[in-house]
Amino acid sequence: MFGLAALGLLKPLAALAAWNKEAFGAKTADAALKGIGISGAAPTRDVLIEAPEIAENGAVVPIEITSNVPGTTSIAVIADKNPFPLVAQFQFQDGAVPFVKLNIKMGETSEVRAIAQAGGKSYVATKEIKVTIGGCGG
Amino acid sequence: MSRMLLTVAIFLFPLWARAQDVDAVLKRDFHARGQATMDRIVQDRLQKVCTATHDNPPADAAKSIEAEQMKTIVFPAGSLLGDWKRGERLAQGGRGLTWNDKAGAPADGSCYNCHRLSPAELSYGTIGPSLTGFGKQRGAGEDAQRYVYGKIYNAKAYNACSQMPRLGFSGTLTAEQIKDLVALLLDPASPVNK
Amino acid sequence: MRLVLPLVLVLSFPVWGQDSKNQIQKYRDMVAEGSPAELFEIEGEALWKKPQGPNNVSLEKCDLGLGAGVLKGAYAHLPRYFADADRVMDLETRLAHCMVTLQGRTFKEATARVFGTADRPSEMESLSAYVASLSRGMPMAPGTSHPKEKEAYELGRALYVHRAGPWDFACTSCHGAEGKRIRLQELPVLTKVESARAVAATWPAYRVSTSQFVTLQWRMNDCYRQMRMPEPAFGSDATVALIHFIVVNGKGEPYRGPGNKR
Amino acid sequence: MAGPMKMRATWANGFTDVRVLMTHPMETGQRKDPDGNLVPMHFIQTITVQLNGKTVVDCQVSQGVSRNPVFSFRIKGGARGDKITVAWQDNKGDSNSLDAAVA
Repeated sequence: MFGLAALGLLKPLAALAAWNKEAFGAKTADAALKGIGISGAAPTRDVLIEAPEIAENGAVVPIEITSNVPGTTSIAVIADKNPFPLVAQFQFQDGAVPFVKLNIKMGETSEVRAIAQAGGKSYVATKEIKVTIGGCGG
Repeated sequence: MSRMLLTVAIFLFPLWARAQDVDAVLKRDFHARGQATMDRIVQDRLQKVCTATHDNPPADAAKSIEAEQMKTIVFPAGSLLGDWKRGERLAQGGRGLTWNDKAGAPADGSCYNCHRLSPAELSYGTIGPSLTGFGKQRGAGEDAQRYVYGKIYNAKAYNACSQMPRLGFSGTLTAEQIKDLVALLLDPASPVNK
Repeated sequence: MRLVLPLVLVLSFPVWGQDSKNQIQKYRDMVAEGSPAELFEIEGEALWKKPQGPNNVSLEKCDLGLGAGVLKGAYAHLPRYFADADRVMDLETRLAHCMVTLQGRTFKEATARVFGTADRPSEMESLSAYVASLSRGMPMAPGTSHPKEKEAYELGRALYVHRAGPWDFACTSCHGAEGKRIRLQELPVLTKVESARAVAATWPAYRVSTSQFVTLQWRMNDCYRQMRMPEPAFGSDATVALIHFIVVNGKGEPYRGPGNKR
Repeated sequence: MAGPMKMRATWANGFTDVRVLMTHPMETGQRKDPDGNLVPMHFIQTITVQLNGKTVVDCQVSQGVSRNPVFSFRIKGGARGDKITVAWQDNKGDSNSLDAAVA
């Protein structure tokens, strides 16, 4: 038992940094960006957001983000009109490609931003996703 | 009248046995839940004829049903134009009459489920025709008001086997609510007519 | 600039129609790639092997039509006639039958909670996910030769057009004409082979709007709710007949579920 | 008790693709249960992805991620048989992790 604990098998892998309470608790996109230390991200075509323009349901909105900015170390995802706009931030290292695919929630039609950080600078791509009201379903 | 009934009877005879089977199955396999009580499985004449003819009733049967249904429509006195803003909310909502809706609670019109209305709403159904610009074409005069009110109250008065529910006749919507929907369709200020 | 502006306007103006249809299809494709349906298959496998009921046995000896305990391809052959019960059964009805006959549970207890919630999926839903997943790639081949299978199909056909209730609805009210939708959801005409095939091959499914795993018994139940009708009993002849009718109309399509629904 | 996870890790043309599913309610704290009570916030906050014990992606997420999260990641390199580990931790201190061999 003691041995297992010492080997780290009983404890989950520790995250590199504590969860960013301030940024994830921010109620506006700007405050969220400030919380992760980003201001004045430059619009770019090198960050790609692959997502449908119309989501049949806001509970699940699939989004795929790729950064072609050389030296990208992180990607943040922000849904501007969500009650808490910052959805996720991913740090890439040791061979991880700055690419991620995930499903996010959206309360209403909104801009979605992907912000990549590379070499101390930040770059942003934006896409509007329309969230629609559904019928019976399935 | 009797000739009409004979036509319908001959037409329906081969289907009569099957209809009896279905009634017996529904009685055995369904149960009341909440406000959805078992009296709802009993078909009225219209439902019987539309089922038996796959919604293509002989012309004289259709005519007689439509006349019968027309008599059920109660038109309130005065203007039939309510408030289009309330109408838009009713058109968006879909509550009412299901076994998990509270009995007697206000219901909605479920309009966008089947119709396009305000062009701003992207999520609209196509079971019924698009009604965008309806008031622009028909005007908002007394005849148009009566037609729209009557159609919402009892669509079967205009088309015997229409797929549109009889929203007034079934007790789904009140006279005030139907007037709000008439305004949504006809009021020049309504987004439907912008 | 003067030349460019009108072009930009044309390109960026949202064209509702073909384009939005493509966008909805893109949404569905992307959702399907990331379907959590597999999580329910894992739960279902554990439930299949878990001893339960007064007899404290698992469902591993349950005969889904291809012999006791045979799971591979079993779902693709349902609904079908079962001589031991002398009736046509769909997957869920048969699972309930095994819970009663093998595990010694009462039908009432075994089916008390067949439609779960996002927080707590039902036993039946997880089991359905697991069993159906083991027919992937196999053509749907429900029973069609036994007289009771023919009878069930005919009953399904009659129910499909039967108009009743305060809103005068039949299945055909929504699923009767091609190219129709409720809101943005396209409505398959289940008497049409291609539409029925797509349905037969993808149910049961994960439903993204409610984060629930849903089954065909649930689909029948919730359609009747929205038809403003009384509630059909779980596993009743009426529900099995409709499911049989749909799957027979779509037979031959290789199973590719559990799928994804809005 | 955390619900199941599922992972698929495949190698092709010099890249390892990882797709991982997690069972989690991802409650926002704003949803009401059928009795009308607010369901408390309950969501995954951190996720780590490791290749042979070395962290390659470190994620922080919010309640804005959909219920039963699904993520795809890509790693340059890796080889068939390498070990991928994905672990998560939520705001209540629950956690789960799963290993998979790259196929």
